Amino acid sequence: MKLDVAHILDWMEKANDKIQQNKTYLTSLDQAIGDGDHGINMARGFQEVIGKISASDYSNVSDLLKDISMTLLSKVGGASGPLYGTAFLKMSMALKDSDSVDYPQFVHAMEEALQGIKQRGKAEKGEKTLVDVWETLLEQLKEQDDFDSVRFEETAKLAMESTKELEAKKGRAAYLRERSIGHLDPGSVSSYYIFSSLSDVVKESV
Amino acid sequence: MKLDVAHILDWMEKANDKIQQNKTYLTSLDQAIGDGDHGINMARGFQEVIGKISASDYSNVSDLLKDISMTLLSKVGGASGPLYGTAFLKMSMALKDSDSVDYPQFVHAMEEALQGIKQRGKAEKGEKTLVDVWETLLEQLKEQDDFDSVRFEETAKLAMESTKELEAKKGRAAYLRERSIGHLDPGSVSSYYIFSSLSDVVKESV
Amino acid sequence: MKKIINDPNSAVQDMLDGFVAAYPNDVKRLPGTTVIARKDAPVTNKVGIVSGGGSGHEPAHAGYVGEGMLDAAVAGEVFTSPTPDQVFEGIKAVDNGAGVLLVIKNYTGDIMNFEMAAELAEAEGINVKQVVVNDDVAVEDSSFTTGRRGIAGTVFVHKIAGAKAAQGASLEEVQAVAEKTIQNVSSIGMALTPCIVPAAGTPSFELKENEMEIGIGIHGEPGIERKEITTADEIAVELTEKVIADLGLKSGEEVAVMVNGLGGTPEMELFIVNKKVNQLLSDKGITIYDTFVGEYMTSLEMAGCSVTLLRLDQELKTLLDAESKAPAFRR
Amino acid sequence: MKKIINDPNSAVQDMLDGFVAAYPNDVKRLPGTTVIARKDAPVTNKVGIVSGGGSGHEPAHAGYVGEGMLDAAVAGEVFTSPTPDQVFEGIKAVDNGAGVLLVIKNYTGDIMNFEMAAELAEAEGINVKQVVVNDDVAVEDSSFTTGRRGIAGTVFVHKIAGAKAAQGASLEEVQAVAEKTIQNVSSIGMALTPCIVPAAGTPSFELKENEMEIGIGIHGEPGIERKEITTADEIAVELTEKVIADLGLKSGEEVAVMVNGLGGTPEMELFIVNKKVNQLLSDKGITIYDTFVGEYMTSLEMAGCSVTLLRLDQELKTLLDAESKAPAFRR
Ligand SMILES: Nc1ncnc2c1ncn2[C@@H]1O[C@H](COP(=O)(O)OP(=O)(O)O)[C@@H](O)[C@H]1O
Ligand SMILES: Nc1ncnc2c1ncn2[C@@H]1O[C@H](COP(=O)(O)OP(=O)(O)O)[C@@H](O)[C@H]1O
Ligand SMILES: [Mg+2]
Ligand SMILES: [Mg+2]
Ligand SMILES: [Mg+2]
Ligand SMILES: [Mg+2]
Repeated sequence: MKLDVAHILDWMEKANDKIQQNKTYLTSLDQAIGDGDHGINMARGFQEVIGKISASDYSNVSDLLKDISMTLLSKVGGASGPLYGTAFLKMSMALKDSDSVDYPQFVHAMEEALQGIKQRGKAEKGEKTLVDVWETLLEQLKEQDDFDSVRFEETAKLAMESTKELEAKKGRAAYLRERSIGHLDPGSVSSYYIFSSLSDVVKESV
Repeated sequence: MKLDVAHILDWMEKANDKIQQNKTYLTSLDQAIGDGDHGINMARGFQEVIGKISASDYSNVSDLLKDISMTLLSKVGGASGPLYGTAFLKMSMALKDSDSVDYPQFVHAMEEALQGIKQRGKAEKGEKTLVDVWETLLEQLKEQDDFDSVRFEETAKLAMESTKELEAKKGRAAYLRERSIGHLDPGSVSSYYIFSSLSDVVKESV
Repeated sequence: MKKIINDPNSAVQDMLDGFVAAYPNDVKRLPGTTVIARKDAPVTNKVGIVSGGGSGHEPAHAGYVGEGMLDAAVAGEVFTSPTPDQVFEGIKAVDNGAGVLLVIKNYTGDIMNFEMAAELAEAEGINVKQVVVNDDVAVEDSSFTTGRRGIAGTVFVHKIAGAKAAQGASLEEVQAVAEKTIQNVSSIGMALTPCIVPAAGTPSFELKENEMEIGIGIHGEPGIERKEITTADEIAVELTEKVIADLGLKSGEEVAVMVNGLGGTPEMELFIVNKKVNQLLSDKGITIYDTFVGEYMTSLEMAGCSVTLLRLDQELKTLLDAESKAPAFRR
Repeated sequence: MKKIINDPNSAVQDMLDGFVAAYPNDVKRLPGTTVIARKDAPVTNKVGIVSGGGSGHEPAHAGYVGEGMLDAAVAGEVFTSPTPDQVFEGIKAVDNGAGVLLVIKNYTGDIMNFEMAAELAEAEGINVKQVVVNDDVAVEDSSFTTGRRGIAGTVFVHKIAGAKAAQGASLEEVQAVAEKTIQNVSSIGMALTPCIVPAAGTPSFELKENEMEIGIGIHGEPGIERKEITTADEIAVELTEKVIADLGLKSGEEVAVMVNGLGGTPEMELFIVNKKVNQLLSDKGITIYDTFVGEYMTSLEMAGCSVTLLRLDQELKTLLDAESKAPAFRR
């Protein structure tokens, strides 16, 4: 399959639904080891994304991803805003002028996005940030040559859950040191929602 | 009987004991319709009175009452400090140079004390202040020609209890208007302790 | 009760020491007293201004001691008027022959203690006058003989009387301008939570999670009316309308605004209230000459705020603008 | 949650409006943004200074906008860094060719958003430099790559960089003195209660009636260590000793002291803490040049305080003393 503009629009709708539904949950995760705003930030940002992209027409995936990126950048704030903003910006750049995205292109876009996140946040895998989900997913994606919505979702979920046992080394949770162990990383959970939404899109379109 | 220096010392000891025991109760009464410091104020003041008068020798009642007055004036604060301070000052002045106090002298001293309180506080009987206890007691004292410790205590108690149904017109409780009804006036309760202590002194010395 | 203190009984003493430690070049504590005075008191040829009251209202009253404002502030125990002997020490320390004005908030205890101090001072030949601030419009019952309480509007009286005294005015002139300020200032407060007197250890009243108290005083005493909590805008309108009505303010008049936090309210909320106060006054054509948002007259850790308006004329504007070096009111 | 607000989603907007309403002659809000700037921005021939961060720290950051301090403050949502586009608007509004210094508190979010804004500004030819304040000594683990947080010490950086810029110094000079301030300032905080982010509606952590949290940040996040509550003196000693050790302060050195309230603590308690801080420093022969007690960098209605020390030399003293017209830091 190929991801086109409609797929990405659908992806964002689904991601927004999940985030709105889990706004309080995400916030409570951030209260435990951060400052209690992650759900609020993500809900505000994705609501704005939906507002923005549903009011425009897109002829290619790159322009759509760029608008998503810019909206996240200017509406989420905090640490997650620049990170998700950068991720979608890098995807947009990697898919310049593509009106749809095949599997290798998608993997390439994910690779660029991850590089962007890591550069912006200076985090590595294993530091209990959303990098853990993105990098684990990318590793899994590279092992295959086409979309596998089930494995994709499972991998994201496992990666998200694996953050529970980690000690945070980046972001606010890092100030808690060993007290951060035993709690899920909020950004990894929101990343999981984003990717499980994408998995649903893929599943439904096969 | 006559009240002498030893009686007054005993009176203050007993009054202080009652006030210390009921410090929290007096404060809680003041929390309900005032600012929650009456027990604290009275306990601080009477403790200081005991400290002061037990460190000195007194040859007459007037000097002793003057020291009590000055200590209350400079240690109680709030509304009750100047009122009790004035009351004991007026008693001291009324009993100038007396080394002991007979019944008519005592009634006269109480009369002067009440006038002092009313002048200082500009309150009349029925306004839910300690004037209610002092004036009712004076009326009862005037009906007799010698100490009657039982009636004295009973009268003070009834007067104190009668403040419950009144609406405050003076002092902080007045700001609550009809919401002040149903609560005892803290100053009337502390006055009751002072007079029931005096009643005990009289009872024990007969 | 959770407080950063050593001992409820030493809280006021420790605070006064900590205050002088913070501003050692500006103020002094009169030894053995609870009086904070200007370091250079008594100031030659200047009317002295003394205020004070119970503690727990910080930065009132010591924070207003300084050039252009108070000469001395007398602190009582928490929410308890200071005693006459302490006030008397304050008066003596600031008098240099030009006389002393006492700025008293209208509470029975304050009035009685300050009046007794004034009697003591007069007996020593000091010329003492007094003004009684009664800006709280919460209780408007005319049958109400105790009169209104003094709350945050007192700070404006300190400022204006202090500026007048700094100009070298006579005691009568300073008293007159303080009276004029009192005639033209009104306030009302509200609270979301009670506060805890350290020595008591328990709150003076309870409020449910959805309740607020309107017409609250500054001593942890209950207010005039308890009702369901509403929006900042509605609260601002209710408070401001009461104050406007009391002052009889009309379009074209000029005011100073004070949105005062009671101690536990985030400054964010005070600015949210100020937005609406400002809008309401503008809508009515009342000109805002100056605005003061912050904690000026508090009630320990109580969450809540008060709104004060001061009607201004040219004289009051000039005096309000005059320099002040008081730590809590720098101009 | 009891708050005087209209709507959690409009709290920051309402606050900014209320802030400008309070100081209309001194500041302006850039239309359509969350930026508060000096009314006269951009100031000719002066390096612009921009700071900001999440809201909920009032009077930080808008309260420090004014002659002698910041040129603009950029507000995010409560405890959430402002976004790059907003910071970029702030930078553009204050640059007049002399360049702009960004004063950033060391949080991943702040760093990333401000850095992206700097990239945008540089792309438009604006000369931007930045300093990162990391005064919080709570986390001292050297393996700790994220680095220390920025807390109340930031206010001193604002003051000193602002004074330097007001003297007409170059961007490099202003950056250098800001760096020097950062090298010489340390802080640590403690809390008795958590706070509630309006949009969350629940406290971020719970503390028992006998517990306090040491090493607390200013975003309602838990601290470094939870323990039984103790006396003001012991708290003051614990905090101050940590800061002294971190700065390596020695007898004969001079410092400025800040005892900062986190929002819900009565000023009385701050002065009680200051008494002990002052004593401890004096006992160690460390000279206190100036003291600041009050609410400078808060965390909504959190009860607690922080202690900040700034080591001073002649240059820093002069800059600290320089005039400031910022509403929350008048000198
Ligand atoms: N340096 C970083 N690199 C990658 N991800 C990070 C970094 N710092 C924080 N994050 C992610 O951001 C999430 C927190 O986002 P959010 O709560 O919205 O912002 P903030 O921490 O500024 O309040 C964390 O759970 C973590 O996944
Ligand atoms: N004007 C007054 N005249 C007589 N008694 C008064 C007056 N005002 C207050 N009181 C008495 O003082 C008591 C309160 O004392 P206290 O709580 O110590 O002082 P404050 O009211 O200043 O906090 C009241 O219960 C009342 O009995
Ligand atoms: Mg967060
Ligand atoms: Mg009382
Ligand atoms: Mg009292
Ligand atoms: Mg945040």
